[in-house]
Amino acid sequence: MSYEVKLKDRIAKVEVLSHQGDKLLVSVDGKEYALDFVRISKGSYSILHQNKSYNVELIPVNGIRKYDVNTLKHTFEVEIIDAEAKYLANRRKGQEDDHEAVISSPIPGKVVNLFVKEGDTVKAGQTVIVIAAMKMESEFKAPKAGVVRSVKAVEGQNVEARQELVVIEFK
Amino acid sequence: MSYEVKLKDRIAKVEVLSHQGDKLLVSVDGKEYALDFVRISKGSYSILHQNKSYNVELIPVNGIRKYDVNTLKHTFEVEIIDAEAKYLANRRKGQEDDHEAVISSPIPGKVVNLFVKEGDTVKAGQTVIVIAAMKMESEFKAPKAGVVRSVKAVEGQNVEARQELVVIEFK
Amino acid sequence: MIKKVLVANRGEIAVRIIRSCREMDISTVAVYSDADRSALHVLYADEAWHIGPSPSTESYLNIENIIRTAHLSGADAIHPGYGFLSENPDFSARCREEGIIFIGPSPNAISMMGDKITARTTMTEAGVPVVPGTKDKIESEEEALKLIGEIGLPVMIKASAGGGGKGMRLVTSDKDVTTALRGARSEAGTAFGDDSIFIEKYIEAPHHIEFQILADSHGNVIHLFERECSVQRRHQKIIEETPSPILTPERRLQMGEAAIAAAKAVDYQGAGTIEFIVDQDLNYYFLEMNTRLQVEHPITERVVGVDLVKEQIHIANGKPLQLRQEDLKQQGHAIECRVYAEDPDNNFMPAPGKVTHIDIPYGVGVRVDGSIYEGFEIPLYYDPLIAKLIVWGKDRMEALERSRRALQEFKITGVKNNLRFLERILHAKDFVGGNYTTHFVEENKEFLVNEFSCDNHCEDIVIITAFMEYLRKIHKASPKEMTALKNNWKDYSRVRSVFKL
Amino acid sequence: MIKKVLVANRGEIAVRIIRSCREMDISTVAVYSDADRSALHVLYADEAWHIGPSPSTESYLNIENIIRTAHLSGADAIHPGYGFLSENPDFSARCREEGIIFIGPSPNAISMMGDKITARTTMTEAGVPVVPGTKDKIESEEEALKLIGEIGLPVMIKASAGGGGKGMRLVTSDKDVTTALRGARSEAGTAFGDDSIFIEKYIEAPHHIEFQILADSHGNVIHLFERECSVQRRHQKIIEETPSPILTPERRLQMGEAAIAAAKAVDYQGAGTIEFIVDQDLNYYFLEMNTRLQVEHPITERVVGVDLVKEQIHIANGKPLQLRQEDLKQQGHAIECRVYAEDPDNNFMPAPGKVTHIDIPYGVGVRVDGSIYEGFEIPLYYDPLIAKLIVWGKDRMEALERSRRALQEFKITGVKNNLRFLERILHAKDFVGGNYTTHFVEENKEFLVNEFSCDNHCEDIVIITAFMEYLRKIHKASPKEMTALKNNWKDYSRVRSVFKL
Repeated sequence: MSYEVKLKDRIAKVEVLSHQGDKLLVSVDGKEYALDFVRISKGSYSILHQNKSYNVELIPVNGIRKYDVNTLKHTFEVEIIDAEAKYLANRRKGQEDDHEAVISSPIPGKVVNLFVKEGDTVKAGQTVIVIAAMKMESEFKAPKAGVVRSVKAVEGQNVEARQELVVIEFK
Repeated sequence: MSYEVKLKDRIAKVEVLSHQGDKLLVSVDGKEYALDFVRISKGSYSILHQNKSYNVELIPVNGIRKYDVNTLKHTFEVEIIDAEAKYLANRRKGQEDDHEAVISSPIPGKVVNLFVKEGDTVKAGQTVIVIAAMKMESEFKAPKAGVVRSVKAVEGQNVEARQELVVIEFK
Repeated sequence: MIKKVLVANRGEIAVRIIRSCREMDISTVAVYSDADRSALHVLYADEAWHIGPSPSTESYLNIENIIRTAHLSGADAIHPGYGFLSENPDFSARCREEGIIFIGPSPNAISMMGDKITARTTMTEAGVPVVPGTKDKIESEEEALKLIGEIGLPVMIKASAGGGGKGMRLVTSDKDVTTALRGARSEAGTAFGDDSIFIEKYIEAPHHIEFQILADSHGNVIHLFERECSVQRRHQKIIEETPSPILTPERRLQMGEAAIAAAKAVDYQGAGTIEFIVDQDLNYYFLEMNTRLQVEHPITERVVGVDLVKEQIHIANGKPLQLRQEDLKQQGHAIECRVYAEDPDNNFMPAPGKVTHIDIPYGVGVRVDGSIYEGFEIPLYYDPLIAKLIVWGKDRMEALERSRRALQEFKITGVKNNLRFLERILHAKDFVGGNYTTHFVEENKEFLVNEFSCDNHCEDIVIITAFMEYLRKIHKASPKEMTALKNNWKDYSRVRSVFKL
Repeated sequence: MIKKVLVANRGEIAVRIIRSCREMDISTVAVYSDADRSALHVLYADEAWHIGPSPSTESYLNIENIIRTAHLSGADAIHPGYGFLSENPDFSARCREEGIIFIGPSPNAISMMGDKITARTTMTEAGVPVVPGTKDKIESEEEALKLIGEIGLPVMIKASAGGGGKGMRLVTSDKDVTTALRGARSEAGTAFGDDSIFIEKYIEAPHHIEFQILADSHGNVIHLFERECSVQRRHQKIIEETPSPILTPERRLQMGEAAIAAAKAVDYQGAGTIEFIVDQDLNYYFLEMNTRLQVEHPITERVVGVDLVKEQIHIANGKPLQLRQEDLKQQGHAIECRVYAEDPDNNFMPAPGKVTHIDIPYGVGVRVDGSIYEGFEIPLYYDPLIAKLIVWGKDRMEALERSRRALQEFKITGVKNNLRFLERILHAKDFVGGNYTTHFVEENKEFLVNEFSCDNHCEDIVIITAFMEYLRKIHKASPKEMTALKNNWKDYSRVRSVFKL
């Protein structure tokens, strides 16, 4: 009866040991927690652990497996890994393509600066292109060292969302 | 296909004449309204009527027939009168008892002042008893002129919620 | 230096104290009763400890449980807030014995100000004016006449053993003195078997004006000007403002000095408030001292530019005051509206229950301190104060206009509340004019319970919207029923010719 | 007197303007594009009129539609906010022609300040310092050497025809002057076929400091002190504060006078801002004038105690300024944090989308101006600024600590945002120290994108809570599955012995 839960890079094994009223005993990666666990309103919980007070807000992201989570001091993205999630993750892995990077903008914008041309060698972290969108400028950098294989953007011109702008082939 | 809707003492006849996209044509007590009618989030509507902007929040009260309603400047209680509501209203009417008033407190408290005793004659609006609850004092008045038939409260003593305190028989 | 504070309180004041602690990097310990497990102060503090059942006598007033929790949690100081144990000298003393810093005055200062007669005597000795009259019984008519001559009319004659208005006589004219004296004594004798009486100056149109003071452990005492608190219902303050619209600069100076003298007379330390009763000619009389933070402290914070909770903590840490009297100024004007969960249409009965929806006002000059959230169940065991709206403006008129704007935007749904009643007060002529007394609410009763009239069409729009939401829900509940309805609509639109905007 | 204002803008500034109008009992008209039917300014205004499709060129920049709407709605004045048409001289002129009051300066003042070269010349004539250098091309080496001698090192040599850094040389030492000149000219010649150059004083560690001014139609001009705006990313301001931590009282006085002189030089009316570039030795140079309200105006409102929108309206009504320079004071310290819907982890790319949840900070000294609500879909057509946090403290340290507290409580869920990035800035040593330049964000990049480390256990608590919510939902979705689960739990508790707190 244990599940895996993903938070950032960590995948934790969670197991409910007992749950009576507000008293919850649960283990995370083998570590036991005795909690006073109260649902205070929709998506909002108050947890006392050794009298430390945690106020946890859960905002579901598409369905019941993923949550944006707020505590007083932090924000997280958390995912419950059930069978469906495992299947999807495995399928993604198979498709992963790690020999090149396609740089594109998630929303429409305008090319402010284009710093590379086809055939240029780029270092990891080097700024390749600057896009202005919603009045803000965003710098796009090369994720790894490589060579510019193609450039589809022109300085001063508009680009569509998800349009291929620059392709970098990794060395 | 028309319904009755209750707001304060008014019962209005409402009828939807047409509804296409955001354009709503509706009549209230025979008066026609052509509205730009948009649901902006759960329980919240934006209505433009001849370019006047109304932001209406609806908070359901036990079910789907009653709402607490907020506009920018006002708050209301509104009730949709369907068959069930009509039945209940009729039944209530039959039971109504208008020859006496039973004064009681909706929450527990303490009797601060008791101004009447059995047999006293009281005027309409005369303060009969003062109850302190949640640190606040509330004055209870006689709704109509009458005679005090019974007094179950004692100054300085605690009373329960909905306990009978004073009964006034109307003249 | 204080590192961890236990807040021995609940509601908005507990949350407000935790906020300032957090800014000072001080850890906070909330305590809670059974009824308050989900209360905001519990959610917001670093730690939360259960201290007993719901009735406050068994939790928030339970000194033993609170002291024990302070030790268990390792708190080195306790902030009592207002109400509950804040003016209990035994609690202040007990903290000292236990080696816990009590963020407030000494037990002795609390005791001296807590006892009306000691306070009155102490103030008289310190040269602070008290309401003229006597607290000793008067047994002869000669004595009474002599005293009335000294005090001057009007006076109130009260039966020593009295209560419920029996044996009370208000005397406003010389010719009535003897009749009233005899009547009062005879009535008192009949009712209580004791015909001795008290005589006190009667303040006809009283204003309740209080001064905020701060006193450190090095003998420095300053005042942070006044708060006008005359808008009251049954001795419960509803709206406060600062500066008082009736005080003159000269009188403000005098009363500020009197407040400082009052605090010095009891060797006061911490934040405190000297309450005065002020008549139409600006004569002022000491009423009592509140030896704690007041509900209405934020309006002083706003116009003086100070965080009073932080000042309390600095004083408790033994630091000398950084503020100097000559540097302090009242900047602009601030108004506080107290939001109560109560029903103005039903005897102002407190209205516990579940908050289903809140709209909070924002923008320039607006502060809201509260303790509720959507889904919160207001318990019936405690004070129904659920929020405070504190509004600042460059002058009284702006503060008033902004308060109206903010109240208009403020909505609390699910529990009855006095928001609309507050809004009415801000439109009442007497309030707008600025010269209102403690009789204001009583005198304006009818105006205050009236409703604001609705814009043209606005009722109809509300009716339509509620109806459309109802149809939407029926539709979701039973698609079949709705299909029939839809067809009906089509019929209608065919008959009536299609409408286009 | 203005009775009805059309707000030719959207977002937080439109809402903010409507608030002040409402306090002044002025009716408000919102305008909206297709994308903004559900935007907050539409919901909040008294009237709302559609003015065109989503792209701003067809709606918020469409002068014809806006003028027509003003006439149709009977608005007697237009407030342009910031951005969009606020600095468009044609729009200001058009309003005049149509008999509509433009709440802003004359077309002429906008034009003069809008053209860099005219502005530079006008300022020089008015005795306001500009960055030393030339805007005329230099064609000979002798001329260049002479000019560098006058300006003093360091200087920046720029190709007249330049762009993209080509033909640019920074010269910091005498011995490099000739080499740099020749290099720049040769590079410029190769790249652009034109080897003429500009020379400008190079400001090594520049501060961006601006002064707020107010000018009425009677020739009165005052300044409301400065705002320090050096925390920028790609010329976009992120955090502003006032007072500037680096200005001395003397320099503040001088710059204030320069700002007033600048405004007078163009016969300015309304609210405006003079931007200066300031070096480490507090030399200051006119950069440009913003002939409108600034995004960051609330920090000035807070420390000076004034509502700038109301002042704009008073000026537009032809009233003389009520504020006098000698009465103005900076009270305490204010910091503004701009909340953008952008992804700091992904090149600060704007992040339109649906807001699913908001937690807003409250309490003493905190103001939030915003334009979003839960369920609101941020459109991708406009600026991603969604809220501003304005925090006041009695001094810089308190404002800083309070801003941290407020940011910690501020949560916007559903869309990526820079709230945690802002929080990091307030913990960066250079920012805390107060002497930061416009290079601050670049220099602190690594520190700023790091995350705050989690308390002990806090990750585990988050994991547990999300998991329990998941189980709860599964349970609701399929009771059968959950029953099995429950039995399983029972088994576990039997095996492991029942736990009690």
